[in-house]
Amino acid sequence: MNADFRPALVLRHDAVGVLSAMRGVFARDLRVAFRQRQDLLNPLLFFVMVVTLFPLGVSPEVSFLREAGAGILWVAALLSVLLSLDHLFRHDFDDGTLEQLVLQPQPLFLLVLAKTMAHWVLTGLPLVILTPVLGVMVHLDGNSIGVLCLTLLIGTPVLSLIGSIGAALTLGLRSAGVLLSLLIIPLYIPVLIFGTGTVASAAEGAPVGAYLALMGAFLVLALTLAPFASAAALRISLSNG
Amino acid sequence: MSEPLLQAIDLQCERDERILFRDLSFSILPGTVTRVEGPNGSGKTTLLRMLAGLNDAWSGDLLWFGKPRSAHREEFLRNTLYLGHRAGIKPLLTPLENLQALTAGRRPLPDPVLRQALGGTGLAGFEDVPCRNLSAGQQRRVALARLLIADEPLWLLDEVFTAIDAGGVSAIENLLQQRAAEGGSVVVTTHHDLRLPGMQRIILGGGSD
Amino acid sequence: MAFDSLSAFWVMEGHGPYVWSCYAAFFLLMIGLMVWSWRRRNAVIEACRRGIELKSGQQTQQAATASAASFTRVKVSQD
Amino acid sequence: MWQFFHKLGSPKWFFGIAARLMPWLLAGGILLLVAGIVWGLAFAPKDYLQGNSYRIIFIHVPTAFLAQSVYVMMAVAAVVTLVWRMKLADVFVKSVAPVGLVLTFLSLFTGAVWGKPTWGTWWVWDARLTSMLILLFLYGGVIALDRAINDEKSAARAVSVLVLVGVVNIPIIQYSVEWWNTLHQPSTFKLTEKPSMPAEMWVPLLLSVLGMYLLFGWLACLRMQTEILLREQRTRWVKDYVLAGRG
Repeated sequence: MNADFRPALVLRHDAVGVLSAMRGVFARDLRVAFRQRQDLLNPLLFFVMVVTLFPLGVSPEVSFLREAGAGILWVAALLSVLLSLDHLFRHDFDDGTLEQLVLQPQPLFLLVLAKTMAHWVLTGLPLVILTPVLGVMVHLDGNSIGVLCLTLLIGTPVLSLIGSIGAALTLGLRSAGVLLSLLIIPLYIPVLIFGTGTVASAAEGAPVGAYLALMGAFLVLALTLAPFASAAALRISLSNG
Repeated sequence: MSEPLLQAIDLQCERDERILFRDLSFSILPGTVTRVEGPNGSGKTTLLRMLAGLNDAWSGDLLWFGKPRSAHREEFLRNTLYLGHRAGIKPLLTPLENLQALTAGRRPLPDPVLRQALGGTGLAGFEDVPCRNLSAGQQRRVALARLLIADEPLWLLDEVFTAIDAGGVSAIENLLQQRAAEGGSVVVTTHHDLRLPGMQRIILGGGSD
Repeated sequence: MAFDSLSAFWVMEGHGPYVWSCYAAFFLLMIGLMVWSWRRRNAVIEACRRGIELKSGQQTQQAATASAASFTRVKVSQD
Repeated sequence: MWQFFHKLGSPKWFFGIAARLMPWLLAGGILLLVAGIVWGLAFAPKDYLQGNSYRIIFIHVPTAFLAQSVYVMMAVAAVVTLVWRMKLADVFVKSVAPVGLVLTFLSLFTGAVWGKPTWGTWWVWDARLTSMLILLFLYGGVIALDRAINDEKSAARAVSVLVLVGVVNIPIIQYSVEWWNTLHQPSTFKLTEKPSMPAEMWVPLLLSVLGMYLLFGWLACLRMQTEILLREQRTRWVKDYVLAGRG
């Protein structure tokens, strides 16, 4: 009718910077997590319990545990990260936060990266901090424990990053948790191999710098590629809704 | 005549091998309210999600100020506000924290402004109560508080009136009308019998093929 | 021919069971996959044909009546 | 160019081409495969190290080879699906994944059986076998994801993302498995690595590899036809085809 007389609104050409948007996403995830502290503890408890199963189920002998300890801890850490991945996007998907995230003007892969980093801080990092205690319990020597912590410190972010792809792909599906594990475990194998291999070399007294550098390369690769894949997968999963 | 913000040309959407709509063309002009109507399953929400850029299983053309939207996605996203069925309210956070988080990536505002907006939706006194302790209508109002501070020229609102009481409904109607008078464009899907002067209607057919 | 006799060919100096079980598995699975894929294609064609015939039959019988929602309660006989 | 591309994306066009190609693929595939296998089984000389058990190579290598190249082909199709949204590409990925799974399983099975006379055990954590096992998991994941998503278009695109992520990982997995292998078993005897293979061995091997490729082509065409029929069953041409064809 009289649309011509109405003032056209000014378009916004400035946007909130990428970094502050990422910070916002990161801060909200931490805040939500700390409101529900039990969810933070669960993967840690799981980690400890799985490690406990090995001396009970296989052998409590010092020689066995010393040899297998690094592998046991790595597998347990891997499984507990896997367990926590289902929550990475699920709650946001259910309450609509994810839609709002996808519609933010900043590049989605960076926002996803921020979410993944929050996930690592909430699951991977506590696992690394807990590792020395469990390392002592499986009779690893001091040097091995140090190297193990380093490999986990480099490796767990890779687990979160690769896992975010699987979490995004299985979003909104029935029995997403099992499916997620099926998709992601094969992709975890290189990190696991190098994580435990590095500790094994360290136990033999070999230098481990090169292996750690290689794991660092994995991390860089995962940091640069995984967020793109997760962002693409999120768009696909949301498009279906 | 002012230029349309958004122009849809021959949109077609298929879902589960059923054509929801085809040859759908319309323009969203500045300063207008557009209501998308149709029975359950006619694709109202799908259409709105397409317009918002969430759903991309469609064919046809969507132009943002005459240019293909896909090539100007960032500018489009900066200037469009979408409120879905699920409005992005985290039950564990308080209304204020939710509003902070939702505006942080678009236009951060100081807390007093946010509090004022929450007050404007009738949530005064509830700003610091975790949302899971609020009723469905109150939670909905947290999301609607964004409308009191949003400056995006295009609003896409899915079922805004759901879970809102009668007083709230007429207040929202006023808000939409006022927004149009300011020059903003609003697209709503609703079952509520919304009648505003100058309102444009997009009527989607039944669910039959 | 690398073998002196047919029985030598079968036995393969003791490696026969391994070699032949591999080939058996190979042919079984490959032929199975091929036959299954072929049958599935034919089944799909058949299903399509039946679907079309059913539909054309229905269309001549009655025009599709759009179901208008009236929310009238369904009468259930209670004997 | 573009028109050709567009045509290539048309399911109807492909259906016709596939129908014309398939007899040749099937005949050529069976011919080459049988020739390679008969030659390899009966006429190729015995291996001086492994004896007759090496004759498994004539099916082990073709299946392993195909299993890997099918995944790479799927990755190429995945790129096409994601970038150009070409329908045929995602039909390809969907139709071919189970074939890849079967081939991977066969190469694992033959590898394991071959390992028994060579290593004395059914399973050795040899680098190659382990990599194939992981490839089997990757195929399983692709199929599981495809089955889990109801919406056809979303399934196609989600699977494409997964396949791409997998194909980026395959070299990393292979490298790390090789490294792990040297760490744990310093010098294992590799099944298929030969310093020099006489022509009487590699020619039949080549024949059977080529035969497998053709056979795979036939299977791919057949399964893609099935998938196309399912997806396009509402279109005119499918109706005509179905009604005109055999009953």
